[in-house]
Amino acid sequence: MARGQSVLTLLAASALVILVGLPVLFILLQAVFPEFARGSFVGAFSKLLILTENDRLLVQARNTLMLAFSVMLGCLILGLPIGVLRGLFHVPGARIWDVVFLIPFLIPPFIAAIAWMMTLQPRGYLFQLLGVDMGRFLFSFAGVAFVMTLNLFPLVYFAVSRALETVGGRFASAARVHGARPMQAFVLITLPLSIPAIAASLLIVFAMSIEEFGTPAALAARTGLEVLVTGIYTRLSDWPIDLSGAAVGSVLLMTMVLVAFALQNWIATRRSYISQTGKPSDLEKADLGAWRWPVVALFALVAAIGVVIPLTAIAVTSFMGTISGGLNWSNFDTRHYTPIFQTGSRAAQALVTSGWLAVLTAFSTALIGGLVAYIVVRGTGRGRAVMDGLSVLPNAIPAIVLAVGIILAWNSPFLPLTLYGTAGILLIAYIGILLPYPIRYAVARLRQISGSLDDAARVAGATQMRALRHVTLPLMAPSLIAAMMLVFAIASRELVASIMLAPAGMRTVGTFVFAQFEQGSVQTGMAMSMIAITLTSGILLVVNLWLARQGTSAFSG
Amino acid sequence: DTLTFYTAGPGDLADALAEAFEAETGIAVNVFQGTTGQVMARLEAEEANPQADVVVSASWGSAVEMHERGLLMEYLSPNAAEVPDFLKHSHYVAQGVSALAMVWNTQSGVPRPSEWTDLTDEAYRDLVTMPDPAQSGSAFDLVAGLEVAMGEEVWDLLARLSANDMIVPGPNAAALNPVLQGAKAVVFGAVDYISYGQAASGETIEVIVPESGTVIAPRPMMILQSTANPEAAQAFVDFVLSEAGQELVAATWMMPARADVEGLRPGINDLTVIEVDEDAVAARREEIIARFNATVTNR
Amino acid sequence: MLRNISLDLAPGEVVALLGPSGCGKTTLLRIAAGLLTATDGRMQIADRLVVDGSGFNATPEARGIGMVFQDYAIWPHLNVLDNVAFPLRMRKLGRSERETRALRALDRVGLRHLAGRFPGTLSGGQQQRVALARAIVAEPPLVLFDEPLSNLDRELREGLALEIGVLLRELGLSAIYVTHDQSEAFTIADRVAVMLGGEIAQIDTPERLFAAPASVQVAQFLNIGALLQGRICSTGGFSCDSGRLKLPGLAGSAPEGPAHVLIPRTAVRTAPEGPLMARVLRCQFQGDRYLLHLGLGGDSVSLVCPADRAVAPNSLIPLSIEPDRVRVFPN
Amino acid sequence: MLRNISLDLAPGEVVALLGPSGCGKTTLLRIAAGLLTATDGRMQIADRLVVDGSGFNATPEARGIGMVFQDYAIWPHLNVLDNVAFPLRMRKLGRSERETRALRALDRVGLRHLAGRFPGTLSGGQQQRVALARAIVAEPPLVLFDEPLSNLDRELREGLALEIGVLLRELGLSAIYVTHDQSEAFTIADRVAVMLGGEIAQIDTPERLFAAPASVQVAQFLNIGALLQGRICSTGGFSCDSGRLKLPGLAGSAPEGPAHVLIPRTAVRTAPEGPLMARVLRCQFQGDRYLLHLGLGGDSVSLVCPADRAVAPNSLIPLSIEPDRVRVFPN
Ligand SMILES: Nc1ncnc2c1ncn2[C@@H]1O[C@H](COP(=O)(O)OP(=O)(O)OP(=O)(O)O)[C@@H](O)[C@H]1O
Ligand SMILES: Nc1ncnc2c1ncn2[C@@H]1O[C@H](COP(=O)(O)OP(=O)(O)OP(=O)(O)O)[C@@H](O)[C@H]1O
Ligand SMILES: [Mg+2]
Ligand SMILES: [Mg+2]
Repeated sequence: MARGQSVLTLLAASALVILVGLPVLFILLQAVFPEFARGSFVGAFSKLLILTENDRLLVQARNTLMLAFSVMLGCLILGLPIGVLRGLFHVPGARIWDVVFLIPFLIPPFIAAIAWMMTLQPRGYLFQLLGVDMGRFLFSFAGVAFVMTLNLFPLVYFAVSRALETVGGRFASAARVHGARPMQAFVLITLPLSIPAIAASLLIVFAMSIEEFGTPAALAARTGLEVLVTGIYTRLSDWPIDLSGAAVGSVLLMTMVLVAFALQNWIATRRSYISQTGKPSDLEKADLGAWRWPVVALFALVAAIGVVIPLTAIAVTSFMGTISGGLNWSNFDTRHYTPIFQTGSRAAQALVTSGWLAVLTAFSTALIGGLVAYIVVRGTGRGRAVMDGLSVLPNAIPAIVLAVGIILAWNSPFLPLTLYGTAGILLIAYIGILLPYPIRYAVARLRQISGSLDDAARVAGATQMRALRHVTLPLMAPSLIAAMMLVFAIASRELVASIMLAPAGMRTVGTFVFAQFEQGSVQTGMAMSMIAITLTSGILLVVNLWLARQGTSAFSG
Repeated sequence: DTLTFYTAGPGDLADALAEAFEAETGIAVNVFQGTTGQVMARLEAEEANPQADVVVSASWGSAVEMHERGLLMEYLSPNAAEVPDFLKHSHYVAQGVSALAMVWNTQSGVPRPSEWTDLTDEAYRDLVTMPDPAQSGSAFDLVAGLEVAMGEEVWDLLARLSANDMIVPGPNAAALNPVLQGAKAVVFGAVDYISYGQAASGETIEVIVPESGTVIAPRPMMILQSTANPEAAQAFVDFVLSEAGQELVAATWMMPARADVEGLRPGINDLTVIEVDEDAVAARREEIIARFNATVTNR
Repeated sequence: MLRNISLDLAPGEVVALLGPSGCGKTTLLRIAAGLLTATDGRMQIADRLVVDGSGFNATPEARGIGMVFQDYAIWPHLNVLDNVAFPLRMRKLGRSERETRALRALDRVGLRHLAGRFPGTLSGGQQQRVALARAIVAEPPLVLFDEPLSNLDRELREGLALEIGVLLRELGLSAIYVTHDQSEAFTIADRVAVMLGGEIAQIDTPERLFAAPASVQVAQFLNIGALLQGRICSTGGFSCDSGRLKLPGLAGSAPEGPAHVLIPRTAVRTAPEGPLMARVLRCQFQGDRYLLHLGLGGDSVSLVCPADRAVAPNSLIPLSIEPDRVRVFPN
Repeated sequence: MLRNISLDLAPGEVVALLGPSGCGKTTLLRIAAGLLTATDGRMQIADRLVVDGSGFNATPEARGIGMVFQDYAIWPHLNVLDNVAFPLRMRKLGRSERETRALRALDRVGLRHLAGRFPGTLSGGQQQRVALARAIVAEPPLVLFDEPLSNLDRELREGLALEIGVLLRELGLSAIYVTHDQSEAFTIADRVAVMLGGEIAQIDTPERLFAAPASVQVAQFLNIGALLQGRICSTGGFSCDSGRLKLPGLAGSAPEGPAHVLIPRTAVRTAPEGPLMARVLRCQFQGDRYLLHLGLGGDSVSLVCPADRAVAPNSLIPLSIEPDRVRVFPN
């Protein structure tokens, strides 16, 4: 066992170190040595003082945590019910709902925030249509939490639905027979059995909401709601740049996430949640019966709030001749699409670049994530918890800081050869940033699967690698595929790392859209977003339906 | 042979310059375009192993400091002869110039303002936005410049604007967007060229430069000392400062750096420009931002 | 899938359900538990209708049952005590009473010392006993056992089978008890139902089942003895198709024609003066006796009979067959 | 947890492992399979050292074994055929050969018709047979069976036990076979190991195990007969602590002092002229015979003996005990 194990552990560990550990290390170095980027180690620890100097730090930390907890709560409220229904019942159009709930990830957060602003602010679309002005709500703590929740709740939806597919009805049946009402069986048995998945998804939500900048920046600035990440971005937003200060702030965020991770890890490993045993049970989902349409209505409601409204706002904006013209038929115009098709080559280049980057990222993260998860859950070494913890950090570090870390690491003059300056660095950055999704999802999934299934493969003559490939990976597949789709969606529009790392001359969808915004062409930006969203969700839909066709077995994701 | 060009500001301009330059010289230009912050963060992170040849920033101060740190190559393009003296230096030169202005939504139902101080009027209560000096170099320059022109009064002005419920939602685009849709009516201190462009494309906004004076934001163009390809870099700077290059700059509604090239909008000579001593202001940056925060954003 | 199932349990009665692998025993229990819906039929537990033919179907929790699941279905996230106490918790008992009763149930299955363990750390048989304790802890009027002792050693199994039987009878609980172990079924059950291919083929007391199996299939499944195919003829009695065995005593026992004949093990004796000579094909040690597999008529007929001592394979032994124990099944 | 385990399997030999629930049988198999690491000890499979004492530990896949897991460990994402064919696939056999051999293995366990099904839709016994087919399909030199037939009906179990025995012997495969069914163990195994509390208490042929159990615990576990506690005295023979049973014939069979005496079932006969009178406590039907639980000396001594017909409880019957079959264990 030892050899195969150590080869795989080595693979997983080196992947993590290269993709995550290296940038994190350089960020730490930058935090400690303010002149590090210039190759100098003078003034060690001097920047750490900003932590003590900043009297608003406590307020910011409190706001950050309050926001994160509100968003976690919101994600549970929105994502849990539909996730449970999707996992346990035949929901009409399940595969289509999956794609619908991926759409929030296809919309860059800063665009979503603008879309909400244009819908709800005074004289926004809602006002123009119905005379309702919800600006007061939107530009408040609640509004920020609301919009961030809508960006993130699908994480819970996917994690919970995939976990419950494995738990199935078997354990709940046993509870029912022993006197539990359906709701009791759910609360006492089914739900606790999906705790690893819920905790994992909430950990990502936590990390994302303390790291997310676009939404608080767009909505919260005017209410004076400061979060930690605001400070980090301010340090990097204009001349003079303060890399070191930003790094120090990021260290603070990383610490928070590590604490959250430790808590999550404690919850998920304190007990056993193995629901996939060596005696397979029929995982056929239950029929909803008369509840069919009310459930569809619930899905539709969640989709309407979380997807349809922002998407419509984006679409409407992209078709508006002028924004000041408002919602008038005479103001509707396709002219903002023409520059996209005119500059054809550039927009197309951006779409193609983002497309292949997203595909490669999805597959690489799934592969590496699956491997890391496997080592973390099934391995024996001491370093497993370290690997696990390391793997959540990218989510906690503001993307721009992570990008700086990647530059510091990969642009070092001492490297004999480097990917920096090629498209490869973008791939590395994307994988590093998005690795937490498959790892969290797969770790949660593996905690549900009995180890004897792996053992049986080994005994049957499979090397650890082949057991992984033929047994463990396929068993993880439903969760890994869900994570891959998330990764694909996010990678297809990633912005910040792309701006910072793309070799000069290369464009992605995110940078293209951002550039349009920058020069005041809001509508063209929205138009490009619409095109990208349509294309990507189309691809996701086709893939999803194809997977459904493949999943003819009783065991499908 | 290729050239790497990092630039803040309009991507279209960068692409147009790159294409035209390549057409003329056969040297391909790889463009990296972002916000000033992104360009500078990238330059800084790459400092151990610089990648860029030519850089354009939206903040004159950044050029001043990079020169002090010895990062810039000395080069004064022959084409810079027509560039006014205060827009050039031995190591950097303006690519184009923008000014800070008020942007007014003509459909907003509030009277057209003509002076900065007009916006303290009750009519503009809760209808004014301003870019955040902490996040936008030009907004910072405006505050600093008005302080030069008005002295302590600027703080009184800002306090009254704040009392009039002016909001400071973030960088330039964030301040402009609510005005376009009509949620707000006027931007205090917008970068002008973007709004000129939007007005030209039919948005019902007007760019108003107060008679009393405003600040201009020249965009320094510089060649990095570390460039591996100084000839190409110099050729590129020459090209940007050529008439053809400056026409491209003008097409973005900026003021060309060269006095002899017409802009599409009022030029430097039509404005009352407040002179700002960049070095002195840069030294007081923290202080000014802290005071701004205390006065306006209550942070 | 299941057809013609009719089971009446008197209060306090235990019916064992025997049947080959895959015949539908678990399915039947799941229907009884309300986990599957029968398309048709009625069902009553403790005088309360739980399924009427017209679509009403009481929920599982309303039926007041206990169940040992064939795959245990013990909850991995609860420790042994909490698993066992769960049915009590659902019946809203106080914490201390729950604990006392759960510990008592654990005592019965010999697992009190593991009360604080999580199920993942138990051996297979220990897990099965947790499932057993959970099913009986609340003493529900109907308990469904799906092979509850299959993974326990013989001693424990016999002890627990007796214990369960006593418990059920003392408390007057009814039970359906699926097992593959006949002696377990006979220990615990008043009546035994034999299920074959989705139907209940016979339901009777153990003795009657062995004495008068309802069909060739039942006899075969219960492994009562040798089954021979042949013909009954009114004069010559039974003659076996595959060999030279003739049983003249069976003349007139059935209408003339092809028939099966069952020769139970108990009908075959090794007797020095026996009229038949059989060859020993295999001699199987069974702990306290041997089972002889015998060939008659050039080995074309095979019989089984118990013996007290080992007999060398291939030796010839004299046999007698008690004709009154032989049963005829006309085809 | 396990101590003093020493098992030598000759090629082609089958050792059955019997032991009470939780005694460590599964653990032992997992160590043999390489799924757990023994802290100490050596192990050799088919002449190849797989564990030396010094830390070398061959991986499970390098050991060339087959295993039926107690919890089956069937892969839910593969259909029955693919589950069974998996070991062949790992041995890099071509598709068509894999299929042929997997179908042959499925045939052996009677599941060929379910080859295309997914395991989630199988009954418990069918799943168990899939696990069995998978363990033997590649005919590995050592097969580890962990209660492979526990959820199968008696007929199938006997058939499969025979079949497995034949297969193992034909191919010269060695096997360790954990079971709780003694007759299964005796059918299949050359030798039987009795494991008690993490140690192997005795390893012997089935007959010798019954004739000469190594300890009171072994005799008790195997349920060979009644175990009585008493004293041996050089003159009076054995006298039982709890009652008036005396066995004078045992004088001198052991040093004087307290001792246990084992009276196997086979030593107890109902004999009209028997010297002892016993009361029938319980009469247990066993299919082809009855087991009488008897009380001697005011019921203070209990014995078991088989009988051909039912005897009414509480009736008195005469008994004789064959003294040469009685065994004495001095304390
Ligand atoms: N992970 C574990 N942690 C602690 N104790 C364990 C663990 N796994 C097994 N045990 C204990 O080790 C003992 C031996 O377990 P094992 O599974 O080997 O028993 P077994 O002989 O196979 O029993 P059975 O016949 O019930 O399957 C049991 O008492 C069990 O409770
Ligand atoms: N979900 C399903 N889809 C199709 N067939 C099924 C499904 N579940 C069970 N079956 C089939 O129904 C039959 C009866 O299954 P059941 O589990 O009731 O058998 P059983 O009598 O309990 O057998 P065992 O003794 O092996 O547990 C089996 O042949 C099984 O293959
Ligand atoms: Mg069953
Ligand atoms: Mg075991």
